[in-house]
Amino acid sequence: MNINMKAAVVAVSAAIGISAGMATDDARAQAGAPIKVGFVTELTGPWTFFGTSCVAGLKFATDEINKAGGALGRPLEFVIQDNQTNPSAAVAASRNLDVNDKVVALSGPTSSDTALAMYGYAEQQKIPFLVPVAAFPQLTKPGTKYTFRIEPNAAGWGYSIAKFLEQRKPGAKVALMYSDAALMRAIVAGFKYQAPRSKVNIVADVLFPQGSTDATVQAAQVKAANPDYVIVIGAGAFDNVLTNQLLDLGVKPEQIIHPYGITSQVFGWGQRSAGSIYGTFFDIGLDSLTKEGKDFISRFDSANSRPPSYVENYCYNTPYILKEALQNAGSADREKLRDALSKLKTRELTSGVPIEFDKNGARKEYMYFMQIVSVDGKRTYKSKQIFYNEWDAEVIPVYDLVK
Amino acid sequence: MSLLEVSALSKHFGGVIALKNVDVQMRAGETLGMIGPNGSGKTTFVNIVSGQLRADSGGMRFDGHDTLGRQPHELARLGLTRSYQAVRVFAGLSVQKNIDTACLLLAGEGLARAQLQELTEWLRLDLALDKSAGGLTLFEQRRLELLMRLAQRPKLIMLDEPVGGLAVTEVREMILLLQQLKARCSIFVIEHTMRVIRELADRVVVLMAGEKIADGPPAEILRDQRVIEHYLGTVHA
Amino acid sequence: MSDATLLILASTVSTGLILGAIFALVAAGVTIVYGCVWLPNASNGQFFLLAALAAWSLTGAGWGSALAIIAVLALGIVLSLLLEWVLIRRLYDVANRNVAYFVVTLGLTQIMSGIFSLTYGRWSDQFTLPPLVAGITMIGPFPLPNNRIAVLVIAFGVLAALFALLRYHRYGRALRAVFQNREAAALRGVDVRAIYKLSFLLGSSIIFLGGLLFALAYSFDLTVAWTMSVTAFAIMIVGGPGSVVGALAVGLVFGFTQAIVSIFASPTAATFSYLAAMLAILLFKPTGLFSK
Amino acid sequence: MNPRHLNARNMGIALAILALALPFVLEGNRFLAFVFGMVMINVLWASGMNLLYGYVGLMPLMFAGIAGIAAYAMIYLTRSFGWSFWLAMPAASFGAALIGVLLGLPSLRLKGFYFTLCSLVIQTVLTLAFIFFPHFTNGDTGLNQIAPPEWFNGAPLAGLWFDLVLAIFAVAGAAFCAWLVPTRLGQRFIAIREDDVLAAVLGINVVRNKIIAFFLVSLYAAVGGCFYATYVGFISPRAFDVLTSLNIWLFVAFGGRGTIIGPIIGAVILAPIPFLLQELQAFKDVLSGVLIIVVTLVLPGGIYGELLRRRALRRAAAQPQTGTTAAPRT
Repeated sequence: MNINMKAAVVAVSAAIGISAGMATDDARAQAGAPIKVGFVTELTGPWTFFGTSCVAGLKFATDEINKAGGALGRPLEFVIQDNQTNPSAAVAASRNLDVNDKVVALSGPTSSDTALAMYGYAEQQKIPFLVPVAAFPQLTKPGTKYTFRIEPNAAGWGYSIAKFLEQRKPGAKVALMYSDAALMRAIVAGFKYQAPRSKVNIVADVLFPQGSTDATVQAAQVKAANPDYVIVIGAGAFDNVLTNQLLDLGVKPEQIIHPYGITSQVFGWGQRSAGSIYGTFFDIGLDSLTKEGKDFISRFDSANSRPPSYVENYCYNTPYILKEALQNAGSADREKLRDALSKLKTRELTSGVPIEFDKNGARKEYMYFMQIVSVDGKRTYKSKQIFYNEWDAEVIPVYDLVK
Repeated sequence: MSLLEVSALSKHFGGVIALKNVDVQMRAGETLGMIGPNGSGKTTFVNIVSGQLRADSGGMRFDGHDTLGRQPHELARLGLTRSYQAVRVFAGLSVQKNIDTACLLLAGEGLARAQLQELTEWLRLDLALDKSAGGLTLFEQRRLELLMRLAQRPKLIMLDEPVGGLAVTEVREMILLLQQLKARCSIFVIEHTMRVIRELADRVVVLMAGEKIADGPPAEILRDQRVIEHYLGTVHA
Repeated sequence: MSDATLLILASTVSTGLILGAIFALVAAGVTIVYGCVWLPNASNGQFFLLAALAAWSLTGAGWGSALAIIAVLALGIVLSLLLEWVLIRRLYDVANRNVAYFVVTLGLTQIMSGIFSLTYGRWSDQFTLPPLVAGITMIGPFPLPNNRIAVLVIAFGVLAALFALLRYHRYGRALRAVFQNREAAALRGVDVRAIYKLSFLLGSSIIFLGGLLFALAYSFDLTVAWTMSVTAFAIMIVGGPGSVVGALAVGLVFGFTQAIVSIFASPTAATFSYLAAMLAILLFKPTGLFSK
Repeated sequence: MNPRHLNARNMGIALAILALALPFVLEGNRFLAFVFGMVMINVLWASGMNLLYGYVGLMPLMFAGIAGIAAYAMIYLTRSFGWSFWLAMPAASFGAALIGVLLGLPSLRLKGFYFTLCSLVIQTVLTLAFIFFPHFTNGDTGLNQIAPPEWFNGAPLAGLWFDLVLAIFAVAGAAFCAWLVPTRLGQRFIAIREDDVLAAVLGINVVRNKIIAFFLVSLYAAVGGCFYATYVGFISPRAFDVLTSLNIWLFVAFGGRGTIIGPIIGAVILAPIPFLLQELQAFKDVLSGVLIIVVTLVLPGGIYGELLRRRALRRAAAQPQTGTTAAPRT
C-alpha cells in the first residue's frame, strides 16, 4: 500500500510538472518516519489553476521545513491527491488518506465546494482539517471542532467591499454580476447585508449559472442601469468575458471591482484593465511585505516565471502553521494537534498578519484592496494598495447569511 | 348471428386512401377469404380489425362486443387473434417458452396439458420444444405461430398470407393443416395464392384500391369478370 | 432611457442571431447524420469542443486564427474519415442500430471528456481565441465586436451553402432520396453506403465548424460539450430529424430564447425550455415540426 | 429441470453467503469495508436496472436521477421533520418510485433510441434541477454530514453493521429479481422485451406491465440512493448525474443483461475500480467509455451471457442431432 501511495504522489506531482522526488527523498534522509498530512486539492477540473498554484506554494515551504529538520525532528510529508474539483472525489480521497495513509491532518482544497465536502468528513472522523484557500462561511460554522480556515470567509469579503465603497464614494450606485457558485453566493450575501448599512445602493443584480459563456445582454442591462461601480465575480475565464464585455460597452476600468484577484486573473484582465480594483489577502504590491515575504515572491517568481498571489501565499504558510502547531502539540496525535491549532497565536511569515483561530476555527478577518497600475503581458504586473481593513468574523451574522 | 361485423370502415394515410367504406360480415364457423392486389388494403383491414391501427370511421362488432378502437390485448381476451405476413414469433426464446408465453393469457381456465400436447403433436412441434424459435424453418415458425394462437382458444383467427414464402410441398401441407383448423375456430384468411382460397374459403371478399368490389362463394368470384381482368390476370404468372 | 432600451434590444438581437446561427449549424450537422445514416451521434458536443480546443492550442502556439481554423477543419475531416472507417461503418447494417450507436457514442463521449479533462483540465479556466477580426462597430449605443460580425457572416454563409448543396447538387438529391426511403434509393442505383459516408463527413465537419465559430465568438470551458450535445439533439428532435430547414428555424428560435430569457431570468431557464420543448415533441409529434 | 438453472441458483446462493460473510472478514480494514459497502449499493442498483433493461428491454438513463430524488427527499424528511431514516427511506423511495412511473410514461409511446434519448433528457433536467434549486439540494455544493440510519438502540448505524445491512438489502434485491422472473409478471416482461407488438396480440397489456416495471426499477434506484447518501455521508448533484446512470447500465450490460447473476458480476468487478485505483481516478471515465463501446459492439451478451452462450453451444455440440432440424415431410 505504501508503494502504491508513493506512486500516487509521484504520478500526481509529475502530472503538475513538479517533482515530488525531492521532498520524499529528503524525507528518507531524515531520522524517523515522515509525519503525513493529506493534501486533497484541485489538480484537474475548473479550479485546476488554484490547486496547482497552491501546490507550487506548498512545495516551497515543505522543502524549506524539511531542509531545516522538519517538525518534531521528523520530515513533514504532504500526500497530494487530486479531487478533480469534484466534491464526491474529494470525500473519496480523504477517506483513502485517512484510512490507508493514517494522515495526522487533512488540508488542500482551494474550492469551497470540495472544502465543504471534506469538512463533513473531517468533522465526522475527528481529523484536524486546515483549509488553506476556501472562503465559504459554513466551513467554520458554530460547533465546528476540527476545521481551521486560514482564509477570511467570503461573506466578510462582501462586507469589506461595502465598507471600502462607503469610505470611497458615499451613496455609490453598484451593479453586481456573478456566477452561481458557493463562493460567489457568499460574497454577494455579505455585500447585500452590509450595503444599506454603508449607504450603498444596488442598482443591478445579475446571476449567471455555471458554464455561462456570454454576457452581452446582461452587460448591456448593467450599462443601462448606469452604476458608479460594477462588482464582477465570474468563475474562471468567464470573469474575463464579463470584464471585457463591460469595457467594450464603455464602462471605465476604475468602475470595476473584483472581490478577489490572483496573478493569472490579473494577467487575464490585461492592460486594458489598468485602474480596476481587486481585493486580496496577499499581493506583490502590499505595503507590509516582510523580508521572508519579498524573498518568497522573488524565489517563486524565478521558479514559476510569475509572481505568487494570495493562493500560493496561503499554501506556502500552511506547512509552517502545521509545523508550529505540531511543535506545540509535542506529538503527531490528531487530538493534540487539534488543540494546538485552536490555541495557536502566530503571524503570517510573509506579511506579518496575525494568525489566530476563534472558537469555530475562523480567522480574524482582514482584506486589502489593490488597484492595477499596469499589466505587462503574462510576466509581471504592478499594483498599489489603496485600502485595508480588519474586522471580527461575526460583526455580520455571517453564519445566518449563507446556509 | 354474425361473429364479425365490419361496417363502412375507412382509413387513409396522409393523402392515400387505404380503405373506403368496406363492409364485411362473417358467421361463426365460417372461413372467409380476402383477396386483392398489393396495396389494395388487405393488411390494413386486418391491422384495424385486430386493433393495431385506428380506423378513421366505420363500425366494428366482434362476438357481440363493440370493438372499434379496442387495444389488441383486449381483443385477444375476446378471442380475436391474428398471424403475420412476415411470420412473428419470439425468435429469441425457445419454442417451449413461446408456447408458455401464449398460455399466460388464460391463467386457470387455459388448455389442459393433454390438449396442449395434442395441439403440439398435431402441428408436429413436439420434437422442437427446446430449440430456439429463431432457428426454426419458416414452415415450423408458421406452425408455431398457429400453435401459440390456438393455445389461447381464439374464436376467430386472422391469417395474413399463411403460405407466403413456403415451398410447394409445404404449401400443400399448410393447406391441409388449415382445413383441419376450420374445425377448431373461424378463420379469416388473406391470400395471394388462388389455390388456398379455392380450397379453404367458404366465401371470398375482393378488395380493389381499398374498396370492396365483390363478395361471394369462391367459384363465382373467380368467374367474376372485373376480378379476372383486374386481378387474376396479374397474379397467375 | 430609450438609449438604454435600444442598447438592450441591439445586444439581444445580436446575441440571438449569433447563438442561433451556431446552434443551427451544429443541429444541421447532427440532423444530416441522423436523418440519413440513422445514427444519432451523442458525442457531437465533444467534437464541437475538440475543434474549439484544437484551435485554442494552435493559436496558443502562435498560429493566426484564420490559419488555425483551416487547419482544424482539415483535422476534423481526417478524424471523421478515421472514425467512419474504424467505428461507424461497422454499424451501417446493424438492425435497430440507432440505439446501439447512441450508446456507443455515449461511450465515446465519456472517453473524449475524460481525455479533455486530463489534457486541458488544468487550463480549463482560460479558453478564449484571439479574434479573427479586430475592432468594434457601434450599432447605435451598442458596440458589436467585428469578430462576432465575422462569425455571423461565416455561419450564415455556410448554412446557405449547405442549403444550395442539398437542394441543387447531385449529392443533395441523392441524400434526400436516402432520407425518404433507403430501399427505393438503392433500387434507383444510389450507392447508399457512399451517401452514408459522405453525410457523416459533411455532418461532423459542420459540427467542427460550429465549435470553431463558438470559440471565436465566446469564451468556453469543458462543460460546453455536454450542453451543446443536448441542445443539438433538442433542436433536431423539435425541428424534425433530417430536416435542415427545421434545424435552422428551431436553432434560431433557441438562440433568441436564450438571449431574451437572459434579460429577465437566468439562462438556465432557456435550457429548461429547450428540454421541455423536446420532451413535448417527442411525446406528441415524434416526427418533429418541419418533417415532410 | 434445466441444469443451467440449478447451476445459476447455486452460484446465487454462494454469492449471497459471500456477501453476508465479507463484512465480518473486512471489519479490520475500514477502507476495504467501505468499498464493499459501495459495491453492495451498486449491486442493488444493477439488479434494479437489469429488471428494466434486461427483462423489459428499455434503457432508463434517468435511473440515477430517481435515486437522487429519493436521497434528497429522504434527507429533507429526516432533517426538516426529524423523521427516522427507517421511516423516511421507505416514504421517499415510494414517492420517488411514483415519480419514476411518471417519468417512464414516455416509454409507452417511444421506442428504442427515442426512449433512450428521452430518458437522457429527463436525467439532464433532473441534474439541472438538483443544481439550480439549492434550497432543497444546496446546489452544486451538495449536502454533507448526512446522519447515518439509527440502529435499533437509537445509536447511529456504522461500521460492520452498516455494511451488513447493505449486504442484506443487496441480497434481498437480487433475490427478489430471481423470484420475479419466473412468475407470470416476469414472463410478460420478457415477452414485451422480445416483441411488444406480438406480446399485445397475445393478450399482454403492454402499457400496464411497463408501468409496473417502472415502479419496481424506480424503487430499486430510490432505496439505493437513500443508502448511498447515508453511507457516503455526502451527496451532490454529480453523484446522481447521467454518468452514474451510464455506469450502472454498464454494470448490467458488461455482466450480462437479462440474467440474475450477470449484473451482480458486473457490479462486483467494475464498481470497486475507482476506489481501489485512486491513481486512475482521472482515467476512470475513459475506461468506462471504452468498456461501453466494447460491450455494445463485441460482447452484447455481457461476460456471463457469453459464458452461457458458450456452454449452450458445447451442450448442443455434445448432443447427437435429433431429427427436428428439418420440417417433417408427409
